[in-house]
Amino acid sequence: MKNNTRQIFSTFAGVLGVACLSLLISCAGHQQSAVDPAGPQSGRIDTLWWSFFWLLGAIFVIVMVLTLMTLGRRHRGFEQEPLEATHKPSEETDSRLRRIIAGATVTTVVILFVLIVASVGTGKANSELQNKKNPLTIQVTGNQWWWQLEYMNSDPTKILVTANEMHIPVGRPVQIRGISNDVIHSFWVPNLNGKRDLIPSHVTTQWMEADHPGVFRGQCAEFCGLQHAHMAIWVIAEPEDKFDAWMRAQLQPAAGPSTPELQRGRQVFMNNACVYCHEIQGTTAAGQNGPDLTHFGSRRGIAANTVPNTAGNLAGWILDPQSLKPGNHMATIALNSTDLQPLVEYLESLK
Amino acid sequence: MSEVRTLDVSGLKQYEISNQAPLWWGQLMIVFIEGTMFAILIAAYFYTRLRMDVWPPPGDQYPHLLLPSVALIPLVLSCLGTYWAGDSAKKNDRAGMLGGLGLNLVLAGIALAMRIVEWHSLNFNWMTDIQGSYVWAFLGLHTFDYIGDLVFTAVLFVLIAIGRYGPKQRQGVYVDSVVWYFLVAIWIPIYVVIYWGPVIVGTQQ
Amino acid sequence: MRTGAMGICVMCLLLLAACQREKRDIRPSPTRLAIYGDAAKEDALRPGGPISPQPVVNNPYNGSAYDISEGQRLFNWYNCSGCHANGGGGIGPPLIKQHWTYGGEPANLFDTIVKGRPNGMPAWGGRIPEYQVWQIIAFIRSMNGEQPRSATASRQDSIETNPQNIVNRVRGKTK
Amino acid sequence: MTASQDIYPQTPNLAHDVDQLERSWRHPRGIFGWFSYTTHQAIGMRYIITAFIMLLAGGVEALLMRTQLMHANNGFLSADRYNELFTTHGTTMMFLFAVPMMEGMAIYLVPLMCGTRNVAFPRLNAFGYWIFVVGVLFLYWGVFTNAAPDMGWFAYPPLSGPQFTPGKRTDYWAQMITFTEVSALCVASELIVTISKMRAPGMSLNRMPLYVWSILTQSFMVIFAMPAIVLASSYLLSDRTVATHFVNPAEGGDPLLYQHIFWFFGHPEVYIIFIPALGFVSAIVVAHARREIVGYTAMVLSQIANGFIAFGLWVHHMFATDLPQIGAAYFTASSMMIAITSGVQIFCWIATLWSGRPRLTTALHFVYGFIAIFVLGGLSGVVLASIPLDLQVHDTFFVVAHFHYVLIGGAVFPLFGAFYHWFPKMTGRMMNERLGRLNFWVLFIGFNLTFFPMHILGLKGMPRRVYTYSPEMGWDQLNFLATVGAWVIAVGGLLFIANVLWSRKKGAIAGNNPWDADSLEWAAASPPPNYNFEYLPAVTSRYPLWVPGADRTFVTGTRSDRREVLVTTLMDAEPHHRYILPGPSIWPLVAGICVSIGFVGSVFNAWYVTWGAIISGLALIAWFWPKRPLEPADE
Repeated sequence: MKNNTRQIFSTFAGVLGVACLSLLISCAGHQQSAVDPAGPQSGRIDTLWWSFFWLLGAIFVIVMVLTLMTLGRRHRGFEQEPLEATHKPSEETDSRLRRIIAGATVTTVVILFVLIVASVGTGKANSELQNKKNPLTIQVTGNQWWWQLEYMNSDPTKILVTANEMHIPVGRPVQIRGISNDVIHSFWVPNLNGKRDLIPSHVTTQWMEADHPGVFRGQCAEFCGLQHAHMAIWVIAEPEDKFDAWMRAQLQPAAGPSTPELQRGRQVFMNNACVYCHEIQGTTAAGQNGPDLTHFGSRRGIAANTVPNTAGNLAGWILDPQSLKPGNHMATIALNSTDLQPLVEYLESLK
Repeated sequence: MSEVRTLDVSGLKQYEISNQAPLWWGQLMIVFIEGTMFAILIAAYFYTRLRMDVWPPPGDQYPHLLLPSVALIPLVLSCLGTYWAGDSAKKNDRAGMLGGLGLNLVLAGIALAMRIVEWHSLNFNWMTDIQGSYVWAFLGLHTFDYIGDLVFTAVLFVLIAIGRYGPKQRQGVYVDSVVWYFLVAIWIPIYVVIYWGPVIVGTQQ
Repeated sequence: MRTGAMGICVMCLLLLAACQREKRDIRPSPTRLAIYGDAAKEDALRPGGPISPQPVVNNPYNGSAYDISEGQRLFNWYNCSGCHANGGGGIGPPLIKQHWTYGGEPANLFDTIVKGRPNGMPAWGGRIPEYQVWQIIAFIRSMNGEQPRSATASRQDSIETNPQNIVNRVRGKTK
Repeated sequence: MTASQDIYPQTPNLAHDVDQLERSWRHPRGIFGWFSYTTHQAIGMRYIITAFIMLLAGGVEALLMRTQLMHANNGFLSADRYNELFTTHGTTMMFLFAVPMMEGMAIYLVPLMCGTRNVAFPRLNAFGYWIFVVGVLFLYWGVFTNAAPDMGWFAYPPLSGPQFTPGKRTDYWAQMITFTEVSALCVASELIVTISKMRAPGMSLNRMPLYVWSILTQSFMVIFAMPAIVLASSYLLSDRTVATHFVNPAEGGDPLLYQHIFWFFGHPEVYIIFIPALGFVSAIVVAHARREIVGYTAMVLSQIANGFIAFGLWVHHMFATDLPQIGAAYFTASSMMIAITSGVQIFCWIATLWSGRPRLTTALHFVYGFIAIFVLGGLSGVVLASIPLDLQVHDTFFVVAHFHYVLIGGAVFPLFGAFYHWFPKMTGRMMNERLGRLNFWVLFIGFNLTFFPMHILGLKGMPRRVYTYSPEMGWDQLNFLATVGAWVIAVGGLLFIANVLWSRKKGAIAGNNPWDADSLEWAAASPPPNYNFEYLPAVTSRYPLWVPGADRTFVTGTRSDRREVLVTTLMDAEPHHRYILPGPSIWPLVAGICVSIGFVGSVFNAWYVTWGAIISGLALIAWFWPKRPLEPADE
């Protein structure tokens, strides 16, 4: 009996210790982490999480210790009762236990009340962001399996359409208007704020703000079909001036091809199925089914950030999109071997 | 110490035609199940209506109110037949059971016929739009149960008529009433929703 | 014994039907990306000329639910619906019909799409890959009930466009 | 002075024809006969075995998934296979393992615990089982013909709608749901009636064993929750087959309405699974701590409260959908309330163990394991109830960890405890305790190894339902750990099977009451004969077998030449009348097949609803057609 108790004790303690350690060690320094906050909102949630963690952790330890103590003998003090035969302790024992249970229940209620207040308070504080001045509104459209971003502006010529990479200014609130073109997706950049579903026939809103520059990753968090796993977005928080410069550059139409090789690349693009789905502003390519490629070369990733944007990856993606991301909607087109190189170079030149 | 005490139940009845019978309770469970289902469906109807700017959806006619309202009369009266049959089942009164079941069948049949006539005047079906889907879901589910219960009433009628019945079948006659009352009772809110709904919560009068 | 064998045969057929219906050829095989063939053995000099009685190529995606649905997506993406709105026609002829000017077999449809036809149908050959042409054909045939119903979507997530349901409204009496 | 002593006459008259009882309860012979069994032990055991096979199937699916996630960019499974596997895994575990398993155990145990001979509607019971079997076969027919559902076990439209999942995958799934819900509703109805009307004389509501209370609560939850999933799956099915617009966003069919309806069922579903498990725990704790439960009334009330609250917190599955804040805050509060009612039960068990004389058997090991895992799962549930935290960890591996802690910890560990506890009753032989303890430790360690790292993965941003992830995400080590844990669990499962196989043949003979337990099932022989008790028992205490001096009261005067039981009143269980249960019949199977033809056919052609209804109606008429001689005769 005693051996067993010790065995149970040590296992529990071991599991618990390893658990806490790994939790503490492994949470910092990630580009997609709920416990590495980069904004006031995720910061508050982070604080809330750790207060929950320590409080609930303490409760867990107490309950476990009590549970394990039931295996011991020394604590009882009702040794006199011949329980094995009667199965019924004295009324005194029972009423004492009932009082303890009632006390524990009241404690539970109090703790839960505190937790509710803390959690509602955090929620309320987080929603204050929408009252801040000068917000930036970005419309995020979920598609199978990529993100379309529209930087809203009262001046229609200044509406920027891009995809899969979001730049935001540090210290300025960002309103995310979420819509969906097909199925339900969920926009989630854990370092900045919690997630928000993008639901067909609904418009959802979410607010976020970065308090320091950085590069954060987000990923679709609602199962949306075959390639749900490969639907990522980069959020790049940068100082206001850098952001403005980026914005100005992105609002320009695509650069014209400067060499014959690039010229040829553009021609390949225009003569193939590419044009039916992709838009390159400043050219005749105006397809709306896939991501806008006007400044494709300036982005970090391809295929909704499945792989980094390099010439090699791009060539592989164009040649055989279905092996990198099986089931996605990009057509596998029959390209001549001489056409691929110029096309890749042209796309990469769209800075 | 181990004195054996016994409880002699040989004097108790061998069957029971009342709400103490397990079968009656079984019917009550069916009522709970279907009642919940229809309640959720009604809630879903209003939820959907709240999401729409125009109700009923453009192109859908306003339902005719006369025929379905008149059809309520034989439907509600058919409960009298059920009650009569159930009461006679308790007393083992064959003529009463036949009369009650027969009355129920006739009146319910008339109500059903009127309902089917009414269907033909609807200018939308379940594929036309969302209102069509809901209206036909109500009609379909309720009519399915309705016909099912009528068939069983008819079977009981035949059993009683050919004399192939005992207490168990009489119990059947009695508990059959539970579901019938429910089907009639639940039809009233459904009737209000599908026929008066467009008038009451519709966007134009 | 015989019925048992029959039963097994029926089961196998059902199984095969299911296999074809649920097949998802996510990665098109490279051979289908090759040079466009002359699917219907049509007279190359006279596009739109007489149709060979024996089309030689069949649609590899016949009866495949995934490909029919892909075809429907592409039908919109490549803006086929711009001229053949929802199969009902507009600038171009309707696609829900009995009589096909240039033949309604998959191979004929393939030629029509790839080579184009006089009076407005552009030649899509070389612009959209072959396997997508077949997917679009699978969808077009589904509109005419020439695909198994179990492989065809009952509706799209769009405003109801099924002509039969719209007719239904007109037929009924209005208050 | 108990009420029963007043009612029961003291005339010992024990002339009873056991042979005749044996004859009237005998199973019919032959294959044909095998399909006509209606005794609750047979049907319950069939449920248990079928559901256990489903546990193994779901387990294999889980192993495949874990193997795929073992390291980054693994190519073991393709995206579509992975999606099919997690959908089938979730569906199998929820609908084909957990609920039917709990029902099977209840069908087996409730009549024994209530001191009666069978459930109230034995043929309905058989019908429910056959329908469930068809549901199993239907889903797995799809799995093996490359038509496994791949839209998640929750089947959110529009992804599950006609446009985005072509083919018949989702239709198979939706119709499989219909089969399981019909089966669950049959079982729930008959269990409610059995518990309400067929308890042993003297077993008033406040003397009912806690396990029976838990089944009563669970059955009512089934009755009120399942209709919601009937609607949800019908929405999907009719949209996909006859082009209705229930979930078509363009026509005003709201995808969120589906979510509301689904989770109005889906959340209670979780409690449907684990409330019976709490009943197991109560039974095991009382028997193995060898004392009466502390706070019986508190236990019962909190169980019932659990059942009620479960219907009021479905929205916490939808916090990320941008709901009004006030409403959402209400659901935070109601979600946390469940921690109170669950907490009360945990405290009562700990107090019972504390003041009892616990025998550290394997069954009790599983109870301790349950408390550890379930408390942790409950606490992470508190985290999920908080909206700001939920918005971060919702749909991540944190949630995966949470609900496996709650469901495996809360339901499967007690279930294994229950196997070890009641195996002697069901088979007449004890299970091997040494192997049992090994089994427990392997499962316990494997479980924590698998699921604890998932909490951290979730916080580190790993979403659920991803078939792969890239190496830069830093999720490799924890995933590898989880995969190793999954294989350890598999070993634990094999140890259990080995123990069952060994113990069935070689286990020590158990006797009627090997644990010196308190409730009526231990008064029957092990394994119980088809009629359970030679004499129906009457009880005078909450713990009938612990009554000092073991003096018992028996019911006499029921006829043994037919399947007769006693109907008692709802509250006080006073004898009311006698009730003849139907004997074996093939018609439940026939009716089940007819209904299945309608259901399966309607996936392909809506007219099958009509044809199915007609043949099912005919089968039902044949089922109920009175056979001569008509029993009972009129008096």
